[in-house]
Amino acid sequence: MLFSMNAIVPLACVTAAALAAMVAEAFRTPGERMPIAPLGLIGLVAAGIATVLLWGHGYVSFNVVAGDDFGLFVTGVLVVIGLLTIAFSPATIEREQLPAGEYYALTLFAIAGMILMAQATDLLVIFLALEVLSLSVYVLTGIRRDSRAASEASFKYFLLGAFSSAFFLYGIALTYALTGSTHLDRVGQLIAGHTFGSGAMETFAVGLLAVGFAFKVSAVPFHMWAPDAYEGAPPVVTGFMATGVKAAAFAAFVRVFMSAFGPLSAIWVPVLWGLAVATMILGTVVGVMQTNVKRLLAYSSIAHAGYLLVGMVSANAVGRAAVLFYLLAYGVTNVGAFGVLALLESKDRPNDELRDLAGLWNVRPGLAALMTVFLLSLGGFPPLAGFIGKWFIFTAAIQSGYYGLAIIGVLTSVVSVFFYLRIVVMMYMTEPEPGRAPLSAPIVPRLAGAALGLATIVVFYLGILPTQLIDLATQSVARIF
Amino acid sequence: MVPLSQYLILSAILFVIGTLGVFVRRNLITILLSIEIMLNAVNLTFVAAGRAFGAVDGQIIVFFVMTVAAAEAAVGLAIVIALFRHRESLDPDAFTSLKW
Amino acid sequence: MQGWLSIVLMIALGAAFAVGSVVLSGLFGPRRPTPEKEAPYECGVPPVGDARERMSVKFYLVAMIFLLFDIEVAFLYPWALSLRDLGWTGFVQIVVFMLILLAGYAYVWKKGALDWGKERA
Amino acid sequence: MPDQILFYLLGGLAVVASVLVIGQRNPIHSVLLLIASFAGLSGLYVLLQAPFVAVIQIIIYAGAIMVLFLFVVMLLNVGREDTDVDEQSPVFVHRVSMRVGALLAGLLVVELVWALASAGTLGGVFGPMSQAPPAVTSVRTIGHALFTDYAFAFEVTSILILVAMVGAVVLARREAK
Amino acid sequence: MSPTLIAQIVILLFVFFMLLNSAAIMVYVERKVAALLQQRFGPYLTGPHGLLQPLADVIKLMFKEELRPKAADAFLFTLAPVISVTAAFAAFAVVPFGASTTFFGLLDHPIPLQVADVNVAVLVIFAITSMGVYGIVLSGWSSNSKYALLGGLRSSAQMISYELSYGMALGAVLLLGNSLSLTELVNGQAGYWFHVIPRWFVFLQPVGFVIFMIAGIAETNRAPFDFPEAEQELVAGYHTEYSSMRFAMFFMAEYINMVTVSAVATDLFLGGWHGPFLPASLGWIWFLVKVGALLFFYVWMRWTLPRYRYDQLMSFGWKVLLPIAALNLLVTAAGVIYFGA
Repeated sequence: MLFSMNAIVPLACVTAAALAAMVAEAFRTPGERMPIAPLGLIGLVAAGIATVLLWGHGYVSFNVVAGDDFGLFVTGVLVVIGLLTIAFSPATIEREQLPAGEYYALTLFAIAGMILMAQATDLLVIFLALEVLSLSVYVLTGIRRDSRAASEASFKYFLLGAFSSAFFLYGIALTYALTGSTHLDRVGQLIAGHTFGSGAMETFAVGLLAVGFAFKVSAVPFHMWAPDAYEGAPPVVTGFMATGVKAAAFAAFVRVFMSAFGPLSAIWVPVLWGLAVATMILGTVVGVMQTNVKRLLAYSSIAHAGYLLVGMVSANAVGRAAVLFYLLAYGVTNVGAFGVLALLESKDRPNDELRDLAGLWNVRPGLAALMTVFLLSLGGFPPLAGFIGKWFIFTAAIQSGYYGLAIIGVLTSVVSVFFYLRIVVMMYMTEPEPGRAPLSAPIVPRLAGAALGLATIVVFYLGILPTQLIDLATQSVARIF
Repeated sequence: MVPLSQYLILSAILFVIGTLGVFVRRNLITILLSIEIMLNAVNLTFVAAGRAFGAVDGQIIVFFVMTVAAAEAAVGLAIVIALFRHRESLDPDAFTSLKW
Repeated sequence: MQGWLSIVLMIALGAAFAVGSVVLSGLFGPRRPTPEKEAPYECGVPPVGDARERMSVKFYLVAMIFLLFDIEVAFLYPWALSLRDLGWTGFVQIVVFMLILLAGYAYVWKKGALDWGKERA
Repeated sequence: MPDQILFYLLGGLAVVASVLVIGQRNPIHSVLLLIASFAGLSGLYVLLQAPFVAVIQIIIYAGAIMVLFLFVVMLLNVGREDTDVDEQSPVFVHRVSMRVGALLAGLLVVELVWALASAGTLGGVFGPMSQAPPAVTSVRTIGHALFTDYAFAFEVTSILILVAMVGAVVLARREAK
Repeated sequence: MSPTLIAQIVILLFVFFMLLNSAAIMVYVERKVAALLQQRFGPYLTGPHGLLQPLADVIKLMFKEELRPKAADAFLFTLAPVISVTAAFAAFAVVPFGASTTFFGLLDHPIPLQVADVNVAVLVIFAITSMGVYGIVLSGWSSNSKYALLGGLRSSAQMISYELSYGMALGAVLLLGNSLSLTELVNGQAGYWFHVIPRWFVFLQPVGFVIFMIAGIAETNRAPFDFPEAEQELVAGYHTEYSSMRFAMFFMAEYINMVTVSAVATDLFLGGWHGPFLPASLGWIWFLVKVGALLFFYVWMRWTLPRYRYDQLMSFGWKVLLPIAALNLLVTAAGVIYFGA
């Protein structure tokens, strides 16, 4: 146990960038333009470098922030998601006249909260990190103040988020009442040693924490907020919250349940099993019926939460590594997909209905091709990232003997291919409806283009040469659990 | 001395009252107040448990929970104000442009 | 414990006194309402509309900023009492805390949330 | 024994006030009732020998958070906001989904009480408080722990406050023309 | 009934009635001082030198008709003044006004001269002060009158704006005195530096004292921060619609709050009951003298300074007083650590 500040360096970099963005915005004279986005990129890159440097050292700071490889892997994923998000943002900010300084500050604060959530080893700190990221994301959801849908989405998200936070907190309180500590190691020791009594209390503590996490990762039946929030928010923000929030929440989910509540897996595995099945099925089935691309991707992201839960239920080394790998694959792919949607938005209409995409191939072949790659990866086609992720997850399930889960997973994946292909078909083979103005051809800013390119490369890289990252993921879980 | 379990039961009852409020009320302000009730119920658990352990942690955690409650209230009410610019009602069912 | 009961007693006495005098004056005083007496005072002009119109959002902003800084002040008390044990470490902690909040203070100041003269916020 | 009586009085105050909070039609009355509920909780904290938390509860919750609520209620003038549907039906039974919610909540309370009551028969922490170790009442001890064990969490709260500040200003500020 | 318990009940009732009287006395003093400053006589018809004037006022108010706007919220309209008065009384409960005493040997153990001895007294004062805002907000809202509503909102916004500086000034004293108990804080101010200068915190904390007094004046809504009475803009602010005893309650709360702020300032900064010449058992005389001086200062301010404009008031509180208070706190903290106090 080395007391040092090292483990919080990535966090500090992002926070510093966020503070700088805020101060810059405060001292900006009205109308002045400031390079706030590059500021954020610098902070994130610094955080990324710090992450790489910290890899393998296992520093612990303040006794509550762990720079272990598990946390750092997720930090890395979050940094990538953050970089892509910020790269896609300027176009949206410009078009929607969003308050730029606040937008970047909140995004960076949210990333800081996510990183902290992935690294924290104390339930209280996890809770605080969760709140930092949630509050930022609630505001980002409603940041288009002139849009009624955005305000409503923001409120619904806030309401259910705050509600679930209360459940989560109550879970922490019961854990504290049982063990006298909120520190995961200590809780884990005490639970393993069974130095206290009531089984019912344990069940409640675990159950309430699970509900709290399930809300954040949008697992069925706690998913109600997701489609609305995703639809109401600007697409960039949607991509950010569909991936970043999920990655952070899953990281904490895995850490809490595997380390502290590992000995109680008899209680939570069946619950998560049920959640996983419901989430995969509902996400897929309802997704098929959507006509709005953002809602469709929302349900797709719900279904993906189901696959991630499968990895958790497997509760073996492969499963945990699979969750990490999947978070990366899914994160990059989904941010890319929403990035394309963000670039397609135009001032007068959101272009997020399925039929809006008709004939995209003719207008912007590049964007259409990239979108196809992302969608196919989400659907789990080889040789793309999503395929490896799913394969990895289902392997874990089979290894642990959860054949049912694996079968349901494969089946829902097959069904989900249908709705991803529907978009692809729309883009390539359908003519725009007569009487509807054709899709305008937005200019792709250089930064966003680079980000899209990067995302595509990562998607292919993970799909074709996954071994390196699989090794990293396996390594990082091996050391702590 | 009152045993811990009674405090825990009391806080459970309060928590459920808060939960109930979120479900049955339609006035946005009252829903937010219900969430405050829930957080307060949790605080009681922390303080009571901390007392039972003779530890200081319970009281400190309550401090943090209050901070969170304050931050949530500030943002939540700001969202209500933003929402109110678009709608004149505070009834969440009146917001129909997004489906549940 | 006893101290707290005394505070409660004092509160009870104060409240009883206040309620008592209001009730007494209600008993002693005449009660001859006229529509004019029941109208809100608007400098002799007949009242227009309902008073409970929506007020400036500034009041929200100021209460919000107060709330958030009030928490900072609340954190200061335990800090003030343990500072002698904590020494410079404790000092640095609070300085970092305040510096971070200073960013927020600068932000709300520059955004005009603290200005009441011109309609800016 | 006087402790037990005080516990019932204060706990009763908290519960009754909270029930009334969600049963009220007028948000201002709800806010005031919630303050009463906080006062009850505050008394319970005194009973639990946590006077510092009791006072902070009043300062932050009653003195600041509720003021904010009150201001917003006045700001939006939502004196009597509920719709006609509400006016006719009793507050607690609206529609199917809400009945389900209420049912679930009821179930939750039964189970929780059962779980916690069974905890009461156990020894250890759940035994009578008279066996509990002495309480920590000194604010100095609280401060010391807060700035050593919880030092990091404390700094995180400053970020949380900042996020809330920026978020609230962004959302509530009038559109900059 | 143990003698200690009886003694405590006696103290409680004594403080209660003294506070009642203090409001009456303050009304008289205020009018006399105002007259003095304006070269008039002030009240002189009722009783010798007009001494019975406050009593006459009370009797008059008691028999006045209660007016209430028709659309007002009846319950809250009555609740608001009750809250104001109750908060005013409660705040004094934790203020000690003399050294511990055995009442001429009647008791076995000396008890402190205060209503309630709690170990977080300073915070209790802060908490109760922060509750006072409800009386104002609710009176403004329940009256259903535009002047009252705007006045109530303004006054309450003013109160919360100055509360932060008030709290920080308290924090600086806590740093010096290293205690949350007012009795201990006062006892920390006993003795002299170089045999001449009393060890009052005001000499270590001049800035803190000034901040505390300014914030205290603003908290009690007194001139030059007396928005409720900005008659040019708001008629009578939040209590525009109040009459008879309900009005008297607000009036009374204002004066009791003045007394409380002065008493707290005396305990925190002016050494409480410590002073030369008098034995410790008569320390309460020093306490009364100091509180009286501060109250005179209060009244003097009102009749000397013009009223601030609202935007000036708010920006003074937020942009000047708050940063100074924060800085003062940090400097004090550094000093405390550096000198080991």
